[in-house]
Amino acid sequence: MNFDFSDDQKLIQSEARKLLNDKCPPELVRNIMEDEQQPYAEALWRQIGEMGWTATAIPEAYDGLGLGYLELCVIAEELGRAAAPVPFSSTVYLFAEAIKLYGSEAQKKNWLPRVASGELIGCLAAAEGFGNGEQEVEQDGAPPGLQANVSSGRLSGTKLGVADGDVANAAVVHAVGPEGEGLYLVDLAQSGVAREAVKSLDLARSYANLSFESAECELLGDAGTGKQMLADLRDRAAVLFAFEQVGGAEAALDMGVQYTNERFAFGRPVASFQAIKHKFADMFVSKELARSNAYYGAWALSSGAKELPLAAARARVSAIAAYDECSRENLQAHGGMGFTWEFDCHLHYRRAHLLALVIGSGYHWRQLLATRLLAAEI
Amino acid sequence: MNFDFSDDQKLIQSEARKLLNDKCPPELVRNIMEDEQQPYAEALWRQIGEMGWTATAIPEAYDGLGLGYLELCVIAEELGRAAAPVPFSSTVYLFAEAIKLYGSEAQKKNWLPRVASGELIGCLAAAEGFGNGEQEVEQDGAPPGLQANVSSGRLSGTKLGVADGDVANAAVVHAVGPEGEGLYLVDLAQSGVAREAVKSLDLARSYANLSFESAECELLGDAGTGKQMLADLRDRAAVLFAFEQVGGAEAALDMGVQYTNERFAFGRPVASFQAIKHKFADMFVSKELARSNAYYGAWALSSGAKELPLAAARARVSAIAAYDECSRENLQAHGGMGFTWEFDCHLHYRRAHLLALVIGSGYHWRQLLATRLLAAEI
Amino acid sequence: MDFNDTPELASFRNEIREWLAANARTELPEGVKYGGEAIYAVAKEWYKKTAEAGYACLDWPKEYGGAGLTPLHKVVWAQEVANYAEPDSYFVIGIGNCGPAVTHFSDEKLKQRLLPRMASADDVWCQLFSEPSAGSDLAGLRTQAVQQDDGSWRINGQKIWTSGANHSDYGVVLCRTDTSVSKYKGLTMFILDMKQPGVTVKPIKQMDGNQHFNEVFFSDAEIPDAYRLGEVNQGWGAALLVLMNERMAITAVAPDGFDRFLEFVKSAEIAGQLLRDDPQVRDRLAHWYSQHAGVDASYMRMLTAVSKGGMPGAEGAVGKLIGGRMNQDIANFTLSLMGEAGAVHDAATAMEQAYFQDAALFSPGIRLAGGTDEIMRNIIAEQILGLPQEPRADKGVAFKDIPSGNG
Amino acid sequence: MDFNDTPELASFRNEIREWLAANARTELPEGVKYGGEAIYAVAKEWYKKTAEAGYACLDWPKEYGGAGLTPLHKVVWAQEVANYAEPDSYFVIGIGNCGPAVTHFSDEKLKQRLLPRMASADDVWCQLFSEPSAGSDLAGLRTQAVQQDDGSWRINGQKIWTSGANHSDYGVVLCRTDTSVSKYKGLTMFILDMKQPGVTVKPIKQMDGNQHFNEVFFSDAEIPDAYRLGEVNQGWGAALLVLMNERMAITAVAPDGFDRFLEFVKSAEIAGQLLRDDPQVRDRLAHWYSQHAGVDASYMRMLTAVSKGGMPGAEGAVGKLIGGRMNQDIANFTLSLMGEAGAVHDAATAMEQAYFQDAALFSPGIRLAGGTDEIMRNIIAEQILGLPQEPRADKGVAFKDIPSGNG
Repeated sequence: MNFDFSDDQKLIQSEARKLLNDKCPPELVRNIMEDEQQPYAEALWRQIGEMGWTATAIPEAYDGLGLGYLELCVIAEELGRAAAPVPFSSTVYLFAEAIKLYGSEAQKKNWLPRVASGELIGCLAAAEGFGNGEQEVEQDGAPPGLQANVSSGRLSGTKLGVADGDVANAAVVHAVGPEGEGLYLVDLAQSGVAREAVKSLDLARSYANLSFESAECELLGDAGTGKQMLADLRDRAAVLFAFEQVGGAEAALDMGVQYTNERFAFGRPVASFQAIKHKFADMFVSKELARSNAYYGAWALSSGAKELPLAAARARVSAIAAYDECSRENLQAHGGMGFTWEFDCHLHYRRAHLLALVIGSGYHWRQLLATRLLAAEI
Repeated sequence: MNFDFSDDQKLIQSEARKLLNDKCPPELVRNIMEDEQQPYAEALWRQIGEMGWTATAIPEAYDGLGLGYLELCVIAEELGRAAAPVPFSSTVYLFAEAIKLYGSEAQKKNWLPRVASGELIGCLAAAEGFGNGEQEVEQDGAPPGLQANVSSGRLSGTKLGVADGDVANAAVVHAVGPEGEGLYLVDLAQSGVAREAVKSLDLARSYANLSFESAECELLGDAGTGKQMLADLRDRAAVLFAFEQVGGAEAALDMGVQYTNERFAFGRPVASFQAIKHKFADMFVSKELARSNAYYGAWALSSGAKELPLAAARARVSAIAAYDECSRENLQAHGGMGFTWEFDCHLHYRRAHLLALVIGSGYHWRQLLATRLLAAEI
Repeated sequence: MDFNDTPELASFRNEIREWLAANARTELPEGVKYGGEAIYAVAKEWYKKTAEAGYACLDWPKEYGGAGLTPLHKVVWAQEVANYAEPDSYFVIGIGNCGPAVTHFSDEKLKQRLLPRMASADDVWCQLFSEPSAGSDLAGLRTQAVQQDDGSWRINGQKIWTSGANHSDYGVVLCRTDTSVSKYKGLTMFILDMKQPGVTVKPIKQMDGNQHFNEVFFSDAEIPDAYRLGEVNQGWGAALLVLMNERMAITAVAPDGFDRFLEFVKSAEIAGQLLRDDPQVRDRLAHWYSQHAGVDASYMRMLTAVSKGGMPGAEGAVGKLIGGRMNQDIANFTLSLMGEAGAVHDAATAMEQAYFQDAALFSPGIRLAGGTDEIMRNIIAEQILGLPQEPRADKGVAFKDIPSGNG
Repeated sequence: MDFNDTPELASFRNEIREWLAANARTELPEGVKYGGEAIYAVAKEWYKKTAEAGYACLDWPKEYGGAGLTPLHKVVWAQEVANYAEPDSYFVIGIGNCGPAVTHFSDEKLKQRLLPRMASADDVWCQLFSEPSAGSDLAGLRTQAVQQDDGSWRINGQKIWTSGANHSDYGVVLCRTDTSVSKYKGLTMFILDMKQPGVTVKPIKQMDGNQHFNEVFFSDAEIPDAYRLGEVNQGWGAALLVLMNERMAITAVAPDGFDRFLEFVKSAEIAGQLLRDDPQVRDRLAHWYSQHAGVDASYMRMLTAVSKGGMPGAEGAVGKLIGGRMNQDIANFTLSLMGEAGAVHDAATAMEQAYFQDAALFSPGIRLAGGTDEIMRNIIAEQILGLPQEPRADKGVAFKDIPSGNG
């Protein structure tokens, strides 16, 4: 048994951390938040492309590095730690994964090299309204149903709150086609696509509502299996997001520990008060459980284990809880200053909120986890 | 506005407290717990009868004191504080109330004077299985349904976990009669009644399973309205139980404060550690909210306000939470000694568990509270 | 036990009902909203109007601009005015906190000059206590006041978290006047003219983008000795008096977000499902309601005690502690119901004009402003339950020698 | 990252699988159950059998009754033996805690005499640390050891919470040997013969009616100086070594009650409704599972670190903290599902033979035994996160002068 990352993977991680420390300080994140003209950090994103991070898990045949998911996990953790304002997750965990998993050879050849090189931003457009989508357990009666639809190779419909939808070059869109639910590849640079940038809870991450009117699109994967493909895609992304969340949670905890060690009240470090110490202990516990569950998810993802759906749900539920607690209570431990724009606490508080909702909330994933656990042979 | 008890009521309370301090020390409770032959504290129960506590809210016409519910509330608080091992709640809040509310003149004349004098123990037999009974919101499909039934004035069926069922002289039983669900008065001293004493979570409170086989019974109130009568009865009892719970919660908090003030660790009182202080602060908050909600329930009960159902549910939800937290964390604050039989922490921990289940659990009452709140014009 | 007014209060209630019906608006003028800039002028007008009608500062003596009534009249007023949209508590910090300080510590002349103008909001007041290095440990403040030969004081230093400083004419300021004695013993409280050259106000940008608070910098600001509130070096006792008034104010107003949540649950539908039918939503609703209603009822118990001549205790900390966390938890819970698209923080797209997204970002402030959760628990533990203080590293140490982490 | 055994461990796993299949029972003999009295003899037999087969104390050297293998072999053993009903960890405290103390501090002769008999459970050992006035503050213990002219020691005082004291032949006891120095500096650790006249064992009745622990009283009990473990007054360091082993044991075993809850949810029906269909039950199930599984996976991370030569850290506190509270919360939640009749604590009437009622009453002990929740948080805060200690009232003070509340 070897339930840890390898030395090579740890090296990738420490280099990623060094780069982000240097190129993605909190000031950069705050700049992006303040500047409506800059939906993401372009220079950093270019650098990330140059470093080959977007190429990590793309096979060499498509100009990728041909490394595995474990390498992607450690990079995700560092992006989360830095609360990096880049369209990495949309492009790599969702868009590229969809094509890797379901794309035809031609589609892979067309899209993956551009992701690998960092020149392309992709996104996944699924939600059309509020709520967490349908449960795996079938509901009685008809589900609200998907409105976006494809006929004669043309997509029409509206998608709400698409991460990086305003800056992406292409999208994978969940829509109903002639043979049922499917995933469709859409080049967003066409007249049938309208996008409206919308503010998100995390101003350092860019969101948009997308409207399609007879937009050109091509089917991805098997027609009629869109629902299952989307679920599988989200499971895989859940593990990668969990690493971002663990990185963010740890950053928030570290920030709180450092600040309260240095700040004095009543003649002693704030960190020496038991109320603060025990708060940090609880944050540590939550973060540590999330980390261990994320590792288990990484194992399942990288080894193609049949446990992946259960492992992914458990990693996600745990990661949401940890980042929520750590970002919230780090802010609290900072006292009034934690509530200011100028301090960094809110960068993680906002990111935690965003990541708690992307690919579905804890409310939804806990039900999903229960379903999977109750079905599992354990 | 005068949202407090009157001086007269406070006098009744302080006298009750004095008597119980004297006659119902923790040793008495522990004795009852240890002695299977003593299901309740007989001498104390006799004294309670002599003091007229069981007569408090019974009209003078039936040999009661003709006082109101507020007087009963303050007595309930003290019984709760002392974790008194007596069949007071079953007899007074449930049995006598049922007869007061629904009994014919003859039934009142027959039963109430015996409650007032303390010579009679009564109980309410409702549950037949596990769960919290039916919701106010009708479920789809047929509810599990009541099995106990009455035909030709004879009751047959089984009731589970009846508080004081082994020592009661008479019971109010929820059963299906020829005209639908009803409440029935049953003299338990007859051959058609079999009782089996069962251990309860709180060994100082006596429980039994009751079986009826063609037992004589008489209808109480209107035939066919049993479900509503039972709900109303439980609402009223919820307020009185809430006072017991608040009294118990406060006793647990006081116990913890005193013990940790006196016990030293690391050269200073345990009560001076912030982890302990903040624990007690949270217990206080919980207890104080429960007290205020119980007061509101007392107002609604005593004034016959239409707000009673909402007020009762809010008092019960709050009281369950407070007694749970206070009894649990008092025990925790005592450290290892809190886990011993010899210390008093478990007396309240057990009682808190019992009172959290009697007349339905928090799980149930929170749904009920939501239903009522959503229906209310506030 | 009843909820009836006394005859006196009942007649007062009738009187003000009539007056409010004739004078108060149920909607704010177009473009004016809470938290915005425009409301300041509206509030000034409203205070003026109430003062002219004799309804300003109901429990202050008439000679100082009040109505000479009781705290219970204030409660009745608050209940009735809540039916209207007027910004009736806009200047509550100045009037509620600075007012008592001036009343208690100033001479008659000053009281007559300052208080009526405060009551009518002709003068706006702010409270200058907190400092960057003195938050929870308020008595650790460092702003220095040094007495000059002519008896006047010269102030240097910085305050923070001052509400309304940008609009204020006067402030009540707590300064250090002696660093050679222990920290509680070297403080003095003053009235400060905010409109003088040595006072600079700088708004603080909050994490939610709003700006409700300010930093205030003093550079040789001047205070005549007549503006001193209480004795030199006795400022801590004076400050406690002010804070006690703040605490009483807190009880009534600690925002918990419950009403908005209830409204949402009553009406909202997500993905075709009514929230009111969701057992998890119902369970949370009941839990929060029992807390919300408990705080309400606790407030009624406190008012009853006050009406019988009692003093409000530290119980206000309960509502503050419960409300802050409830607000945050409600925001998080509702967002999780909204799912993926709940991340959109855009009034046009988001449910409820993004109220719950806003709440997620402002609620952390509620747990911090006016004393953190942790300080509330300390207050409850020490002042109500009488638990011992922790060993104090700063006890009996001259202020200048207290470890501050700055070497 | 993989879960595969190394070739060596894989072959060991095959070997013991075979042996266990032939030697271990899947059910305990009639009338024997965990927590009962009869299991003691069964455990002694089982230990004897494993010792004879060479599987006792796998990571101890062969000359002391072990198998000379690694901690990972122990893990494999634990995984495999978990498929059987044998009481394989019955003497874990003696072997896990006292064993290392004897190994580390005794001379060769004593080790050879004592350890093999410990490994085979011919001798049973207990650990005598806690005292009535020294729980969380363990170093505050008062049991006195006074050296006699012949070099032997005489012990007076009282220990508490000693598991297995009634069955024990030996104990490792921590005593105060100097009250004039600070509390950590005046302690000494010894081996104690439990079967001597000056030692009295009295069982403690727990709140749940069971008796798993004892009080042990010393009245002029005697200890030869050869039984001293480590130097005089160096007992605190020795005790920390023992406690570190306890901590490692804790990680693996902290009972959280989850598996039983899962089983219950999978199968139970209440009032005609399957629990597995209840959204609130499902939500709780997922929450607890994510914690339970997180502790499991953390344990695997720790084993990986150990297999690479690392030492287990304070991380075991995580599992302890999570497990105790989960156990209690699960009990309360399940009871609330059962409603009114859930109050019946009677195996014949209650659901699941009253397991959850039992759990409600034993779970408080889990949050206390082996260090309270609060101590676990202190350990995490100080030992893992490196946060500063609180000001210490007892620091540098001679033990006899430390405030104890006894005047």
